[in-house]
Amino acid sequence: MNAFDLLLYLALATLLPSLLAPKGRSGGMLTTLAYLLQVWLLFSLLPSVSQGGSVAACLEFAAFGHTIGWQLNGFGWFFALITAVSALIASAYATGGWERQCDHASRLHSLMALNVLAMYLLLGAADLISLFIGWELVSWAGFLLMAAPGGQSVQAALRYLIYALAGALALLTAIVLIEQSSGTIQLDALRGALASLPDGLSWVVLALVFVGFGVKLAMPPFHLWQAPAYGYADGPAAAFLGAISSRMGLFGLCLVLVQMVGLERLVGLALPFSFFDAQSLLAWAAAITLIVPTYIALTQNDARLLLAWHGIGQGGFMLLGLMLGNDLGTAGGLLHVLNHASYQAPLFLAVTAVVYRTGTADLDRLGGLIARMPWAYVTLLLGIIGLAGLPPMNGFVSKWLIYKGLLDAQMPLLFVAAVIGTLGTILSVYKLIHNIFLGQLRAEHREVTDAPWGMTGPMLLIAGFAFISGMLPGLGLYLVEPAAAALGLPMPSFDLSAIHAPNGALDMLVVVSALIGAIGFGALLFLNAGRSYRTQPLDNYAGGHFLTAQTRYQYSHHFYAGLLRVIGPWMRPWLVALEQGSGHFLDLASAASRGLYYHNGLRFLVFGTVVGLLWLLIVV
Amino acid sequence: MPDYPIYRDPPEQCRTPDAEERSLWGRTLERIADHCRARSLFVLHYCTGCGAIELPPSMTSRFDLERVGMQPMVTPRQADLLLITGYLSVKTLKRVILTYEQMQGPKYVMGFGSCTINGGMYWNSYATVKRLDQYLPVDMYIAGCMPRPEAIQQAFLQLMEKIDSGRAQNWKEYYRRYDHYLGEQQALFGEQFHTPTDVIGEARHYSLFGPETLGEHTAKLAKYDLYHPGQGAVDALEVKR
Amino acid sequence: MSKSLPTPLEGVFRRVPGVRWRQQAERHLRVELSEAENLPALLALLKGEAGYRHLSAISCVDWPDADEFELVYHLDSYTTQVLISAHIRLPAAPGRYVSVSGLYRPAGFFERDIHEMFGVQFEGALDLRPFILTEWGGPPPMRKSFDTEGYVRDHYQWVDYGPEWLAELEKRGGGIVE
Amino acid sequence: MSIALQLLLMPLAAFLVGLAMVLMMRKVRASVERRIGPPWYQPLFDIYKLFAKDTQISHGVMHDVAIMMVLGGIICVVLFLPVPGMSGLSAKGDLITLLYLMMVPSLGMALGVGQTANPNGSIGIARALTAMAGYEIPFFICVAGAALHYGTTDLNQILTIQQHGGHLEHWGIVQMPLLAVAALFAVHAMLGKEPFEIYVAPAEIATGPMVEMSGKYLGTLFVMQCFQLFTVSVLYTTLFLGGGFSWFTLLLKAFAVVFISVLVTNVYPRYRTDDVLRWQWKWPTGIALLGLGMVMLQIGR
Repeated sequence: MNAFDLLLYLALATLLPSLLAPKGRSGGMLTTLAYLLQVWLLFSLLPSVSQGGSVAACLEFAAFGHTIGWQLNGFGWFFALITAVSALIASAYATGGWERQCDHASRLHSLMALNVLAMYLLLGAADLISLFIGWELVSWAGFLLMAAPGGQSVQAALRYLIYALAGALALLTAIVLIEQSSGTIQLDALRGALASLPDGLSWVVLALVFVGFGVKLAMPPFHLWQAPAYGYADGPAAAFLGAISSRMGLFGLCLVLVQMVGLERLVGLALPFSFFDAQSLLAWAAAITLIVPTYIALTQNDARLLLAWHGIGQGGFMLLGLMLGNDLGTAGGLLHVLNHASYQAPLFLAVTAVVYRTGTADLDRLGGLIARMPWAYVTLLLGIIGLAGLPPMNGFVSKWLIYKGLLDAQMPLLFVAAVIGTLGTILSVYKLIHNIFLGQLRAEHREVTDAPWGMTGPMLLIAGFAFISGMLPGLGLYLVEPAAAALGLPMPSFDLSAIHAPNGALDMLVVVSALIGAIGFGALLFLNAGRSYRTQPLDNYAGGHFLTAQTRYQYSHHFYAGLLRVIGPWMRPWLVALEQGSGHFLDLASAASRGLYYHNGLRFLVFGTVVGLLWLLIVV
Repeated sequence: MPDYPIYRDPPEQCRTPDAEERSLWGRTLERIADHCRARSLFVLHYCTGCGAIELPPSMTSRFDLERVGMQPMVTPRQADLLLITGYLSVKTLKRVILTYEQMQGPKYVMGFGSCTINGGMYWNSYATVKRLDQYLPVDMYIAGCMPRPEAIQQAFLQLMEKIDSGRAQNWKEYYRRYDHYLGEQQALFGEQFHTPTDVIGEARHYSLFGPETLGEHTAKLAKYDLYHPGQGAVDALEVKR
Repeated sequence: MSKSLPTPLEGVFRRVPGVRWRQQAERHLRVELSEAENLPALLALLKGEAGYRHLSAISCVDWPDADEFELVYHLDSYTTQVLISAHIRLPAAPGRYVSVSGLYRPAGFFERDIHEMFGVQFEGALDLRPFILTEWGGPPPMRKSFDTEGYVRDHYQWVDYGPEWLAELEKRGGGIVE
Repeated sequence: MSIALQLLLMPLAAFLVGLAMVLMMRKVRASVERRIGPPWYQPLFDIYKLFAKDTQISHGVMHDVAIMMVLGGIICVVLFLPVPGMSGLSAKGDLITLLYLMMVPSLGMALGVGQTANPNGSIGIARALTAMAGYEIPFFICVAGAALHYGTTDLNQILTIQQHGGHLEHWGIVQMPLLAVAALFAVHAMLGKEPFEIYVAPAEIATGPMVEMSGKYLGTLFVMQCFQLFTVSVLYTTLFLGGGFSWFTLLLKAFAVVFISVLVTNVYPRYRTDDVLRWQWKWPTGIALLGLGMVMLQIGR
């Protein structure tokens, strides 16, 4: 009855409060406390999982001659911790006042608890079958959570389900192939076992695993479902999903690619007559995941969709880091998982606070809210600085690690691809904060106030953590260390505030304190250079025109007109057309095949016998 | 004696110097500031009348006003010097007043030609304004219809000398006698005339209140309840003709 | 009547009653209509048959003694290339006339200008809000009955520039300021 | 020299050199237009007058905080840029950190301009970020190539590699000519000079971001221009022209870089926003990719 068992039972128990007490905030409160307990339990597991150790759960059973059990190693522990913290923040936010505007708040709590339980089962898998069980549970629970608000979110969730089923089938075939070729399904035994596979088989396994896990990580061409699915979910649910849910795909992908197949084998696995090998192919897939969704996000007019598209883009960054294999790349990739969760959650929560007060997330119908919702502005500001990866925030640390890793691994073109992705992020995050908080305040938003403290508190808390872990990157790297050890990947030498590398170190404490000191000096200069008079937004230069509250004096629609004139034609939705095309093709095929046996018993008999004969021929 | 008032130079009222002026440190700072203000005048690029055509030659290679530090600036916020280059129709005056109020700090107005003094060639037109200094405190006039670049340059040098010696404090009159100016403006544009700029708030903020800042004309503004800095747009601001 | 008319104009003038035309210049015809009501018909015919698609201006003349307004429609055609100015007379009292903006869209602006400057009311005009004199509260200023100098004397204040040095100069009977 | 003294002297030196560069820019523009141009003290007087304005308009807390962020950001960037005799904090943050720190003041200005609630400002910022997306790609290709060629991203190590033995052939421009040329185009756009100066277009969007800046706010943006000229030119010198053995050589090279772009700017009209992008993504990016290919061959990848 060790801590991991306790964790699983507690996760099961957190389902109960919101089911038993649907009305009122008590259910939500209890769930939040339960998550807090889970986080404390996970931290108590830290000593036993670091340095590659693992904790086996007593939940175990035998089937078809294999034992199927669960054990939590450092890599699973790292993701489990982020899951628990994201769930804690989301449920604290949901009980803090958000439930007044949502009729299905208690259902949200129970679904989120279900998701967390499913994720623990996935992260703690000891063998391939338990991995698959956990994977299916995560997909199913994710579908329920996405479909909770009803309406367009059900459509988006159903679309996700189709992708998830396709992914699950591919994953199942991959597991069967691995089991046939290596004889065992225990993850520890499979460590490095797939390196000796013949080329053809390993390419098939790689492709199947890429499809299986890539769906959840929304790698293009499977990225179409995630933005509407996460965007249209409930506010706190979107924050939870955006922060951690799609990283389960990364967990699975790394488990197979790094632990089982190993990066050396990936480099060795060369495509005939082309200088592409498996590793650079995967790295370029990650680079495309980094660029394409970011520039799609640039054109979005709904704040939640814009953030969801960015979630996909940042996933590419993580995979890119992990595919490098050198110490900086690993640390960068894994730290980016933590950093992304720490600024994606407050971004979604800040946008939900705006929706909670103004009722809309449409960037063309907002503006000037900084005067009315300052705390939501501060949270969004910290979040976008993190998302864009600019110095004071932790997003910069993991991006710096990945950039250095790319340069040390001598991959300049991937470095440039990462930079193109970052530039797209910077452009679209400014559009986000400008259209919501800056510019002229609309007449109907004049009485809007900040969200209640129950909601603003948690999002400020996690945004503050993002700032602190930017100032002291050691905090994040201490959590990343067990994960890298479990995967068997090297880690750079670091201490609480700096990362040491022979050819260019980074001491974030010095950088951030220099920045804050310089801003203090700037403030000194600025404040005693004469007093300024605060005026109202209509006292503005309009070429001699008298501004009144009726004139709509705001530039927010079609924000980057110049840029879109150049890249607009490149972004025609041909992939969406492909998806719809395949959908129609399936409808036709199913209608045709139904014609075979529907209404007509005789034709069905003939069809049945023919298939039976064919089967006999093959089997005999 | 004619019934209309004869123009006399305003008597040099001895203004009560405020605290920091007396202190040596404040005086030297103000002296340096006046020196820099004189040598870096930003002219507002806003051509109100027929004299505007004289400005490009005074800025470009032959007369080159950048030698004395003058640069054309596009928005009133960045400008110090507003040039009224010729006659002012009533419509243009409304925009000139808004532009003047959007200009900041030590700001100066210079009228070109006789149209700004007493209506000039358009003395009998129903559509033009006759005396500019009824509506704005004017620092300097240039004679000539229209003054050539040499005259403009000489006027700028005189203005710089006036600023350098600290005598160009006429812009504070707009705050100290705002009620008088607002009364004239409302007589011309109608009782509901007001601009989005909060002149009374600025006067209070920078302690530029004079005896005539508030009066019966500014009382008319009260019902608009306009100015909540940082509060966002106020719909009472509809300007009725 | 000097030279003969170009053929399309011949047909038009015959069919519109009360039309008197005179050759004003080499390519300029002056057309007067006795009744103001058939002007739209004339314009429609000119536009349809003689290719008069271009209405360059509508000007208004105030005859105070006859207490009438005279509206002049200046038309031009790229095919017949003869400028026509059609003149009609309106009584000043009601000062009402029908708008031709249906035939010629630019007429909307000309009528708006005449309405502002002379006070002529055009039914069916596109838009008769103040156009240039947005700050104007007085009577239509272009009417001859409007006393400009009187208006200026009541609404604006004069200033007579009389500094000391000018006064001394006048005492000395002129000369150059040292 | 003690670190505290360096932290004071480096911004001061940057400001003075920046003022000289602004003066040089205005003098060259005057002589191109056959004018005399401003006296030597003009940039300093402009900034002092703006800071000494009696009344100033602020549009909100973020407008003030953003201007402090701009002032702080530009000072902080200079602390990480090694100059002869003073290496400041450059051991603690490398080339990538410096490039990202350079984005902090422009983000601060963008937020402040957004708060002034003027569409001219918002369009100006949208254009500035679009232009940044244009010139940052070739610039980062050159940075990647340089980092690969030197094998390090620590600016001090880059300087020592180039100044090794004191003669010319270790300079970046000699080893990587194509990258240096492409970087020069990108630097020209980074300084916001004429063909690519689409965000302060006085004729179109009333000086874009500076439309609602009065008094000390505008003064701060003038100071930012000085610091930006210094930072960009010294960074280019550090990467490709072997940095400065002494202050004189550093200033000579930095002024040369700014002089080239100033000459070009005075004879060019302004491109449209999308033409800036198309141009930057075609010529400098192409040259930079060629240069990168040469660097990759050199290090035998």
